[in-house]
Amino acid sequence: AAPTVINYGGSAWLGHYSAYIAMKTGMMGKYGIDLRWQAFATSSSRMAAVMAGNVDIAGTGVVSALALMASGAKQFQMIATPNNFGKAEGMLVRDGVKSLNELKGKKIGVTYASSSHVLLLDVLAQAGIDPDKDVSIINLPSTELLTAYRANQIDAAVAWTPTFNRIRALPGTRILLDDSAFSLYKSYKMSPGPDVLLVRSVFGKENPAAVKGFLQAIFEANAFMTQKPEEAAKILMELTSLTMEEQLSTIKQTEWFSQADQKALMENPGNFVIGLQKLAEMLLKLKQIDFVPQVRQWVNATYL
Amino acid sequence: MAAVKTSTAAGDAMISIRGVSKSFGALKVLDQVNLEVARGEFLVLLGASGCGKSTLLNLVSGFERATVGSVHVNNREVRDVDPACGMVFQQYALFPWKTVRQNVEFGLKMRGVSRTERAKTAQHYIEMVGLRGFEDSFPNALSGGMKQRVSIARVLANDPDVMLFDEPFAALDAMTRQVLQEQLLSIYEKSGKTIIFITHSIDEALMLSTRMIVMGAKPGRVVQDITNDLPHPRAAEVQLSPRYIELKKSIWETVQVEVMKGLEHAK
Amino acid sequence: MAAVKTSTAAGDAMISIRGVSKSFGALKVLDQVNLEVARGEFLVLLGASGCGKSTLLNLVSGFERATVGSVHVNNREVRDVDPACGMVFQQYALFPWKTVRQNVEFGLKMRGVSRTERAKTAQHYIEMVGLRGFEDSFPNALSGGMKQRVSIARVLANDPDVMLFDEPFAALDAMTRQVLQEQLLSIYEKSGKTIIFITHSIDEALMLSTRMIVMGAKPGRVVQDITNDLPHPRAAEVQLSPRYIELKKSIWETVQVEVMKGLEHAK
Amino acid sequence: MAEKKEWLRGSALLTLSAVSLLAFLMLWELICRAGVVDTVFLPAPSQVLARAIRMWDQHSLIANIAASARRVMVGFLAAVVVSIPLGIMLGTSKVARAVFDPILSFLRPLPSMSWIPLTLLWFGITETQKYSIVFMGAVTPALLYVIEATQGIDPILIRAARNLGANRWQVMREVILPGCMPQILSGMKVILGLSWTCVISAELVAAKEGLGFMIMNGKEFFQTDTVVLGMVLISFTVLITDVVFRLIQRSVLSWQR
Amino acid sequence: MAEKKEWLRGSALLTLSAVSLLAFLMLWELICRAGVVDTVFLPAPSQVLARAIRMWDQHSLIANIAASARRVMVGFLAAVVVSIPLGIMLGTSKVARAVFDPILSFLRPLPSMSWIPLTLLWFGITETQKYSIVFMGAVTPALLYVIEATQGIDPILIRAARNLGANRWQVMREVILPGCMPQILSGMKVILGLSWTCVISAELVAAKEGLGFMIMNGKEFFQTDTVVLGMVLISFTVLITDVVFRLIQRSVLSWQR
Ligand SMILES: Nc1ncnc2c1ncn2[C@@H]1O[C@H](COP(=O)(O)OP(=O)(O)OP(=O)(O)O)[C@@H](O)[C@H]1O
Ligand SMILES: Nc1ncnc2c1ncn2[C@@H]1O[C@H](COP(=O)(O)OP(=O)(O)OP(=O)(O)O)[C@@H](O)[C@H]1O
Ligand SMILES: [Mg+2]
Ligand SMILES: [Mg+2]
Repeated sequence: AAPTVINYGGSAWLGHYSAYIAMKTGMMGKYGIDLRWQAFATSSSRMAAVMAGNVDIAGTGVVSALALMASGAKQFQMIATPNNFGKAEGMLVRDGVKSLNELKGKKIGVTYASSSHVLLLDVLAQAGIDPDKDVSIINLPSTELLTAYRANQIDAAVAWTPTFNRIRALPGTRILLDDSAFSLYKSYKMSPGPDVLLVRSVFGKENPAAVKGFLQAIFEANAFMTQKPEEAAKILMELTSLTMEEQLSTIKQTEWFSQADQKALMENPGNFVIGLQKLAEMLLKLKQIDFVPQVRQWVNATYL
Repeated sequence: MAAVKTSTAAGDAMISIRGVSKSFGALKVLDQVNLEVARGEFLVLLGASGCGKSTLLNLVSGFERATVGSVHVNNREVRDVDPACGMVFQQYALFPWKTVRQNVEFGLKMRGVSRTERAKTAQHYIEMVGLRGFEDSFPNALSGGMKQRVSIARVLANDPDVMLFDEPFAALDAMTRQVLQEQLLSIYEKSGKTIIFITHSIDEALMLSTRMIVMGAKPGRVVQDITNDLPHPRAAEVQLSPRYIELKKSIWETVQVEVMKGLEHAK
Repeated sequence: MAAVKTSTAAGDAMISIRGVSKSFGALKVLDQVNLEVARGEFLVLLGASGCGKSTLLNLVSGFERATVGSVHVNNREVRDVDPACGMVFQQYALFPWKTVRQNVEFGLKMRGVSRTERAKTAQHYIEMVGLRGFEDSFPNALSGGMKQRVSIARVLANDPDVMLFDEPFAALDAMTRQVLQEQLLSIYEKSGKTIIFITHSIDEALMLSTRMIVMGAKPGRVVQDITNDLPHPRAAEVQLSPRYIELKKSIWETVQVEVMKGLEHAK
Repeated sequence: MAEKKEWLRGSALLTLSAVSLLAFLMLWELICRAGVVDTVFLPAPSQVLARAIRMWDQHSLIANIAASARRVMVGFLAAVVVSIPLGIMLGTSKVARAVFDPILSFLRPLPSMSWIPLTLLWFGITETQKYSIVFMGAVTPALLYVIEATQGIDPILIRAARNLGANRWQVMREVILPGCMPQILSGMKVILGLSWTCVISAELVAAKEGLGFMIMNGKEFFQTDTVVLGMVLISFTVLITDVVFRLIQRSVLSWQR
Repeated sequence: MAEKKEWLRGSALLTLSAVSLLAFLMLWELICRAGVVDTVFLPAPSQVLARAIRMWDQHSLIANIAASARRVMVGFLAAVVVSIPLGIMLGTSKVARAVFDPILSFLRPLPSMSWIPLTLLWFGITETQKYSIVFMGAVTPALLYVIEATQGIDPILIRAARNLGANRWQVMREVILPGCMPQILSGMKVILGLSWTCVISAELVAAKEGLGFMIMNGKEFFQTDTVVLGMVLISFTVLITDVVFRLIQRSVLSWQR
């Protein structure tokens, strides 16, 4: 039979490594899937494409997904979480800076409505720093962060890979904190914007086999990245334009979930889902969304 | 106003204006105008600027509706714009995107006359006004006098019973004007149409009309109604005849009284 | 052209136009024009449309430069726009954003005359043209005749030696025109200025001028030069005098020949 | 009688507009309520209103409008201040126009957004950068308006002024400047609208308030009600500035009627 | 002699423009070469040229221009097709105008970019979405141009036509449509320029080629030469469409001269 076409929405973020590897190494083909890659600069435009029916399966940072749930959209379902990262996102500062308190009165650049934004607001709250008065937060798209940081227009940047790596590579720069400083990370191993895979509800209903096959391929790719990181890095460099060294460390820092991990995360006992619910509550507190969705209603683990 | 005489019986009147008043907002422009124009008459309207001459013409052509009273043309009340009254505008009002021929053909085209027939009719009138050779020119390439002749040909081709002229020659130089006056007279004599013609020039009125109406201002009404009995053809010499001078003087006096009433703060 | 007579000796000429030709691109508009205008003369220029009357005036006022020949005003060659020749434009050319008073004061202001003095002068000329009470009106609130009077007052206030009029009354109705003609004559008689005045109306020429020039077209040149010896004051009756009729006839004939040369394909 | 009819007609048209607006809003509301379209795709007017009330309570509504309005005003006024003298110069001198023509032809078609990268490099993430985007988007069209206005002055007025003894500088001040005021003013109204377009570009980067930010941030959170509210507020603000402009025109150009 | 002078003056002005352009480019190049500004902030013209040659060799130059041009054309033509009949209708009927007025007042001030969120939801990341952004940015100004053009027709021409026996439909076809053609055409030239502005917004999201994509992508990779090249190409394309438009105008409006 002809392979099932799946339009996938991705980007250079590590959350999409699995799908990219699976596509490039023929793993998708093995499960009868013709994966068509569509690149998006932001999660929200990728989600909009899902809503409009242009994309069948997308990987996304969960903030965007929670925002869409908060506005009541039922057009998609959450089917898996491919990884857990903690070192690929964080706050970068110049060498002299040792603690958050030293950033008082300084400029911190971050992309609004991103997981980094959530991380920043959370760590500021933990340190008792008022985000409106004590520091000045600058809203910058991820590419602008690098320019602004390099041109000394901001004193700190909160970013995710690959911008994160690029800034970190600048001389005289250090990581002040990463996702492990996030309050929910400590209790739920929940980063501020874990990656999830979404399927368009209609597509999932009509092509359950293809979705299952897709997930199979993802987990195969995850195993590949865990076992042969060097080979994976070579493939991924054309997606991310990172150096071999950076690419390799990004892969190694990340925990690539296997199929076996999934059930436990998603359904039983579903720690991941519980963590997401907590995250949604936090987003409300941080005034990022104005309604807390019941996350479980969007979870569909039947394709696993 | 009591002095107004009606020179024709109501029966053979081509145009009859009965008790017409017209106001724009609070401004009363025409007040109780009564006027009968006989079939085949060449009526010239004179009067100071702003006395309502154009307004009267617009009522006859149907562009405006009377506030009080009624206007009949050919015994039918005027209720909408009616092609039976062809208007020649002071500003020519040619369609600039149409050639001379297309302009002259316009009315026929609107009535669905066939292409060949309307070309023939148009050619006839274009030649009548002396514009052979300019059939395919656009109006912008013509001088003022030529444009005015196209405009006359256009109305003639549409063959209306009545032709209305609103100061058609005002913007032309004296010489072109004279030539066009002569052409208009010869067309009038041949076609026997009924004509109402507005002008500021008493000489023009005397040269063209069979009858002259002087209007007064504020509000506009008929103050003088004179039959022009000067002999035809009215060549330049007629201007030196005693009757011409007598008529001119009489109109001039009426007009002067009216103008003086209206002139602002003049010395 | 050989018939051109020069009515004044070169010595007391206010304006002298010597061997002037003017071309626009390939179009030769004026050809070898020679003309002397004496101090205090009221010269009227007549001629068919397009024969170069305005161009001649523009050469005198300095708006255009002659292609060949020279123009002297008051024995100084005209090389740039010169306030010594005040121009009254057909289109009035009032500054619409200035009141009547500010318009009349304009020339004085440009010369740096003090505020009180220019107000006094302006008031004098505003009253002279009969516009007392309209000092603070904007031009848009005035009728055509009133605008033309402001334009005349503006030039008078600037006290030029020469006044140039380019068909100033063409757009006015016959009656307003008559009033303004009389005012202009009385100003001329009082002030003794030198005037060149363009018109299309032979009657206007006869009523105003001390001397008349008829121009021919293609290219423009002087074809007739007549001294107007009609007695003053020239009231309406003068139009009926034999001398008036004789002069009119003579000009009319010249003009007609010239116009016929120029008229396009007329019947 | 006639005047009564006129008046009636004027007020009838106004009523018609109001009825049409109401009908439009009600239809929109109904479509959303009936579930014909998902409110994620198109929020109901009532939702937009609710969002407006919420933002009002949080004091962010006025703050957003004020932030954008300030950027528009600074950029727009800078463009006006530059374009009027420069435009009059270019409008009156053929030589100056020939010199500037290539540069103007290059600058004219550039969308304000295309200036984001360069201005960011030049001015950093300051407000100046945002002003400069509005400025760049407004200044060339403003210049073209002024040039056109200058050239539209009846040359006979210039002749008349020269004939009355005005020198070139006096002609510029007394004739050209007041003479092109009407067109400049009506052009500036258009440019002001255009400046609002540019402010959206300006707020794409490094903004945390403003109507452009509101729309783009609303987009990130799939709050279409915020998006539509931002759009309504832009329309509303532009309408108000239009009215203000018309008042200015009427008072400055009293001589026109 | 006079004509020779005229001609000389015309060509002298052209030469002046060319010299000015060259001087401008040389100054720019010198500033960059001398290191007065960092070429990361402002690339030298020679760098831009080099980038152009490289992209030409990679066939991406034409592809980018073509992609944007296609989007502009589709959106622009759709706007024209909608706005001409609708505009004539609104221009001739007071009632229709009253009905549409509130909606138009709302739509008119909205920058094309503000349509990104909604169109993205409605059409997704398709080309339709990009066309719709250009369309939304172009259609209201186009409509306003057509309405104004329709109202600008000398009423005496309409009277003349009616007086010659034309009915309302004939008046529309024979007088109003041809009569507003000149303004419509010159308006459309402006709208076409505007459409180019909109295409940059359209290519902000989910585009893989186009001049807007080129500028934004160049920015991401700190290739200011690509950014400036994109800007130059926009100017260039708009200039060419301007020339094409002028030719169309000249042939359609032959009656004007
Ligand atoms: N549509 C209109 N609305 C309001 N007032 C009008 C309208 N048409 C004409 N008027 C007024 O009616 C009066 C008479 O105008 P009309 O045009 O009939 O005068 P006229 O005798 O033709 O003058 P002219 O010789 O200057 O053409 C004027 O005062 C004019 O202002
Ligand atoms: N600036 C110019 N450029 C080219 N041709 C011109 C210019 N000014 C006038 N002409 C031409 O010169 C000729 C004479 O024009 P001019 O205005 O002097 O005539 P006129 O006698 O004043 O005519 P009218 O009585 O119609 O005002 C005309 O053929 C006109 O087309
Ligand atoms: Mg009239
Ligand atoms: Mg002239």
